Amino acid sequence: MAEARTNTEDYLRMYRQMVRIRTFEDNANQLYLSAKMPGLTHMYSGEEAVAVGICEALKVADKITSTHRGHGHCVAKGAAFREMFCELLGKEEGYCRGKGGSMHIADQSNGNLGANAIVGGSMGIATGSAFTARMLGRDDVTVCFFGDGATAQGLMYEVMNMAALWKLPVIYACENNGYSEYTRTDEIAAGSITARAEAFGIEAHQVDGQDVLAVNALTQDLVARARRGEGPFFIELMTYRYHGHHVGDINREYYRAKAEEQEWKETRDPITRFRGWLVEEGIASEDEIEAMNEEIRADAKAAVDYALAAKYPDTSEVDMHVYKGVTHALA
Amino acid sequence: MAEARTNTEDYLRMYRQMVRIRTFEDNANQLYLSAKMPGLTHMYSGEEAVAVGICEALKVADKITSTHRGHGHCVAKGAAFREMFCELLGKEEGYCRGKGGSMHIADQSNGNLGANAIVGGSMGIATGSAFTARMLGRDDVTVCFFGDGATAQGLMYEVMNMAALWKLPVIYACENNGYSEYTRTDEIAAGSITARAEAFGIEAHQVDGQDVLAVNALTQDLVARARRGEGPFFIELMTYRYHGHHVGDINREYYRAKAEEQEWKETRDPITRFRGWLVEEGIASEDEIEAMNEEIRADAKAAVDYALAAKYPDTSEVDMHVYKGVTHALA
Amino acid sequence: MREITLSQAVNEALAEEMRRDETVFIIGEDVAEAGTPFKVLSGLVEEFGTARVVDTPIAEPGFMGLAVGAAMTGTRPVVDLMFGDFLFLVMDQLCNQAAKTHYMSGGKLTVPLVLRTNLGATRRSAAQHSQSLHALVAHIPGLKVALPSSALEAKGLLKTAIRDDNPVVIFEDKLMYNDKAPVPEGEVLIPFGQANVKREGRDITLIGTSSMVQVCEAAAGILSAEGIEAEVIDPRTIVPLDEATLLASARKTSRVIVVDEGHQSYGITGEIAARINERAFYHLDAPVLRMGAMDVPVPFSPALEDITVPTPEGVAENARRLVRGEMIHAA
Amino acid sequence: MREITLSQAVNEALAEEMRRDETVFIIGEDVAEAGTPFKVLSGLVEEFGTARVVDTPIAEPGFMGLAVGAAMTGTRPVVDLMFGDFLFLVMDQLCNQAAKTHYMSGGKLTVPLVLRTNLGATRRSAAQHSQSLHALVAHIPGLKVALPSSALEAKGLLKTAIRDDNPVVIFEDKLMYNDKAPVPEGEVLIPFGQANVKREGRDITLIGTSSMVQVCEAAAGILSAEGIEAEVIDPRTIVPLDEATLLASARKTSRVIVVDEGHQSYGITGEIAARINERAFYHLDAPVLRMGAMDVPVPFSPALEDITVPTPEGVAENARRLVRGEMIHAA
Ligand SMILES: Cc1ncc(C[n+]2csc(CCOP(=O)(O)OP(=O)(O)O)c2C)c(N)n1
Ligand SMILES: Cc1ncc(C[n+]2csc(CCOP(=O)(O)OP(=O)(O)O)c2C)c(N)n1
Ligand SMILES: [Mg+2]
Ligand SMILES: [Mg+2]
Repeated sequence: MAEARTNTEDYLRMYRQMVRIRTFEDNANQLYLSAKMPGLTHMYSGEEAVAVGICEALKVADKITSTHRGHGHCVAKGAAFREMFCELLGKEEGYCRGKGGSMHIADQSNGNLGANAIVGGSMGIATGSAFTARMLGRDDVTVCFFGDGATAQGLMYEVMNMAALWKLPVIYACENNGYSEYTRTDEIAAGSITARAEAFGIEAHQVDGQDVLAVNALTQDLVARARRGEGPFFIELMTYRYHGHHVGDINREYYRAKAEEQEWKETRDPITRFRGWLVEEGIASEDEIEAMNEEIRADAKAAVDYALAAKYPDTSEVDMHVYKGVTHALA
Repeated sequence: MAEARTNTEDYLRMYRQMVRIRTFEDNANQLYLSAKMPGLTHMYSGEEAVAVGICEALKVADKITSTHRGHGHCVAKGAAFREMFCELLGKEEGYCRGKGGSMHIADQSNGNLGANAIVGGSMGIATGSAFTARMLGRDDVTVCFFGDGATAQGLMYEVMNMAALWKLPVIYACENNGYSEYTRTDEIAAGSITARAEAFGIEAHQVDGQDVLAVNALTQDLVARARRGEGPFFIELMTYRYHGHHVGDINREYYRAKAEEQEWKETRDPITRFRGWLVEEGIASEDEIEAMNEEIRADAKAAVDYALAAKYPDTSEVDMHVYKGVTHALA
Repeated sequence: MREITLSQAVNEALAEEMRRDETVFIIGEDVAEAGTPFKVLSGLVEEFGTARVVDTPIAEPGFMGLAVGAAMTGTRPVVDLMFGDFLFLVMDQLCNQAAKTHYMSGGKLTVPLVLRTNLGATRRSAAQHSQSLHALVAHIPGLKVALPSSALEAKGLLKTAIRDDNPVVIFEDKLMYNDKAPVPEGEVLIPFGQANVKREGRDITLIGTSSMVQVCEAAAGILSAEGIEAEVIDPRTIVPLDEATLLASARKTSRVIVVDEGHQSYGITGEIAARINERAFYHLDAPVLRMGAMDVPVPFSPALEDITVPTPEGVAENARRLVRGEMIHAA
Repeated sequence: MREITLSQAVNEALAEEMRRDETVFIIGEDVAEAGTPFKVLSGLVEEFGTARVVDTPIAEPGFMGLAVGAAMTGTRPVVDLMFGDFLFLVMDQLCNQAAKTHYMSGGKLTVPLVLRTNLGATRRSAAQHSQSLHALVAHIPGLKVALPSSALEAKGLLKTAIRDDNPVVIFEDKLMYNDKAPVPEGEVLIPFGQANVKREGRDITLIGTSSMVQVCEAAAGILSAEGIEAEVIDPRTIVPLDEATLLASARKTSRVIVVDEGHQSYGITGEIAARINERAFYHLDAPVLRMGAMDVPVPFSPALEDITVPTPEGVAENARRLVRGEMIHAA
């Protein structure tokens, strides 16, 4: 942490992005609780250092694939609040014109190939994206986000095998938040998650997912090496989700104790921790940080208001985009 | 090998079973070459010590699942030539009334749950069979045979995870014959096959698959432990197939050299090796062995003749056995 | 008669069958303590324990395969597939293995398993959590397919399915879990292949499946007020299909609409319409009409999603036009 | 005009498109040196190298998923799925991912990939290597489905598929690889959604797909000798379907038989028959008849397998009865 002062901008951007994610989720949660959001959604709060630590090590041209818990990845890779909230509300100006919603939000302009409602469903896609880079001689790297629960899906082993054989520039980023739905990870994952990657000859790391600087430093290194053709890599990021599995998962004491949640929030919150460090190192004052937080809150509120007032897609859109090149599939 | 003399019967049965497999395959090959067998088939010749070493460690009530290269497993688990040849020729008296053929031969009476034409397709079935044993409090063990190529199928990792979590009495037996179809194993398998099992917390062993006693000794031990609830286990058996991938795969020098085939046949043949040992140890004389071989050859010939003359199923059988309890599904 | 929800009906059916037959067990994701996200299985683990209400990792192909092997060896698994959309993940084990084993083994092996899953859109769950995929499995010989339309059917068909010696796929409508219907105390068994005439009528036949039975009944209500008497029929199982009842009604009313929530093209409405056209042709005053879900992936936006599925008004309007003798198409 | 085999036609189409567009690549099992077990791809790896003719491990879900991601990011994969029966393994990646991505992203992402696979029984390959599963994918919006019936279509449709910006599934009949047909030198492109009237006739319309076009033509030959002139139509693509051409013929001849090699129930014959009944009802002198493969798993025994698929004699016999005005069913 000796270089703190030279990277001021980077640090402040990381902080800002983490707060943007938290703020986005708080608003999304409110929208759900006030019955203004259709369907349900999965909150990323608590895991911000993972998405931000990783995405801040990527260029715009680098790709990510995301999950059902995908808002954090989307924000971290550069998406705008307005198009995101519009998407969550099923509005025409959403990133996917309201057709995808929370579980399918994608932002091609920033290299986000999309959230996925099939657990593990994007592992092939991420590997294929890395395949494209290699085949076309591009130097972009792809990061595949997925949860600890997704390590149970066989697809992961199939594509890790190919990625390893062909040295593809892909980084498998396992967000181990200790639970898949209502089940503890040790009840559904035998052995060791990193050893599984290593068995395919893939270099694997475990890192504290609540420490944005640690995540970022590791990722910077691996991304650089992947660009040079030394990939693939695997990272297990130890983290925690603050909310229920989905927004409606309120009474969850049967599977995890309130005290455990409390402890993570109080002692390991990635934002609080990083904020303390920024102040301590003299990178930002408390006032500057509060101002940043306030600005983000205002941004979010404006985006939510905009999205609430925005219009739904016209019903004629229903059979558009079924096929590229066919305006109305059912015409 | 000190106990050689005390296990004479076991040794002779192992030898006999290996020769029965080789003889079965030679006849099947001839049937194919003389256009008397419908479809095509995959020869087990060269790998006899694997099936026999393992199945001789099993009881009738123990289960196996088999593969597209399944004749060896079927014979080793106790099947009769006549019903097997009838099945290969699509005759009514076949194990499956001619409906399955070479790739689906099953012999429920001896605990063979069947060959499978989907590579890796039986891994779930084997694991489920072990699940039944545990749930119903039976002490049988299930062995899942599959090839090195099948280790690329994600299903394997999904079921190994469950078998490990639930300590199921299943043994995954990977017949590594160095090739999947026309491709060398190292081109399609990254890292280490045994390490993959170990990463799930499964004890894994590698063994010389051409040494029937080594295979048998290891399996005896693992089966006993699996019966006591110490499973699952994984074995990688290093072996070789003498013929092409399937009977029509004749010109195969583009993927493997004749010299390599020659070397395995001349220096590592499981039958020749074991025969030499039997004679050396004084367990059987050359004459006794020749007599045994001759008897098996005669058995096989009689079974082939019988099967060639046997009748096809009546066409009215075509819609029988679609549903249990419905005599004719299309009536 | 007492009224219970569809969810309770399923729960009762499982509890009763598990009490009656100790080889019956439940397997799937979060089926035990959590009782599934839909809470349909609440309380079962308390009565039957985790040995018979088995939580799995997120490995649908794996636990489906495991269930096939378990069923082949003496148990009766009831597989819980959280969303019907995940059928795509288990198709190999379901269609290549479970469906064909009895036939391929010439009747020697059986696979008595039940796959419980769901269908239905309009929950704002977007394209990967809203599909109605029963047509896919109905196309595969060896599987039976049930579509309960109320709590009564949910109980009676599920109990029949569990006792059936063949693989049965049963689709519950996830929007109906809280719908109540009269269900008698005591044994409720509904035989497969017997359609239910929900309402008699002389002018037109409305054939509906699953939740579309309600839609047809509502349409019949609308029509009745206008003097048009619609007969409403629920096939209850589409494999086997009770053709006789459907044909008898078609011959009586001379006009038929088939309503289903699967995509219309290459779905089940085509099959049912084709059979009626084929076998009641000379009795029909108009072509059999079909109303399925729109041939588009299910959109997230409420503004779009609601127009993709048949509604009572839509059915009534088509019925009116048929009865008035308007040719719907320029035929 | 020169005649080439269907196998050569596929090979030429791929070579031409790979020369034209360097983002096109082939991926699958044993596609490179081996050129697939059917030898359809022989020579391609020599011209295009292993970077564009990519041998994979036996991991169908994995390489299908990889292809989806590759297609989303700038390449045009042609996936080789060795047997159509393995579709069950790739359904999730094909139907939940590839088919829906364009729609879910509101038109922003595209998945221009081709899945080449096969169909067809009577090769004595038994139930897991003989299926014709095109109905399953035809039911999923977002996919296009082509069924070439000769070398000409195999070339022209494949080239069109590769240039299409959507996922296309193309089924070759594995029994037709050595069948020759005239194929002009130079560019051959056959647009999707244009049926081909193979033979004109006034008395009855025979609609056949894939190899069943030959069966219909042979039936037409038989009928012609008896004075019955059959019109034979090949839809060439079932999604999109050229309804106009089918309806025009139905209205002209007033009698229709639809012949297909998929299982009859809940397959494609139902859809096509239903559409014709619906839209040509008042022109029909008899119900549209359907002839699919028997609703049984494909049996191995030659004595059984041959009776499961439609034959020219069977088609001719049904045609005769329709023309004679015999009601086939007691309608
Ligand atoms: C194939 C599939 N199976 C099951 C589900 C239901 N489901 C959604 S999220 C989830 C848990 C995922 O756990 P994990 O991968 O650890 O991610 P987390 O939710 O903890 O971020 C499950 C089971 C699904 N969406 N897809
Ligand atoms: C799912 C699936 N993919 C591909 C095939 C075609 N196929 C049959 S055998 C085989 C090779 C299997 O290799 P391995 O598992 O090593 O077994 P071996 O043939 O060497 O005994 C392949 C690719 C298949 N039958 N099933
Ligand atoms: Mg998790
Ligand atoms: Mg092998």
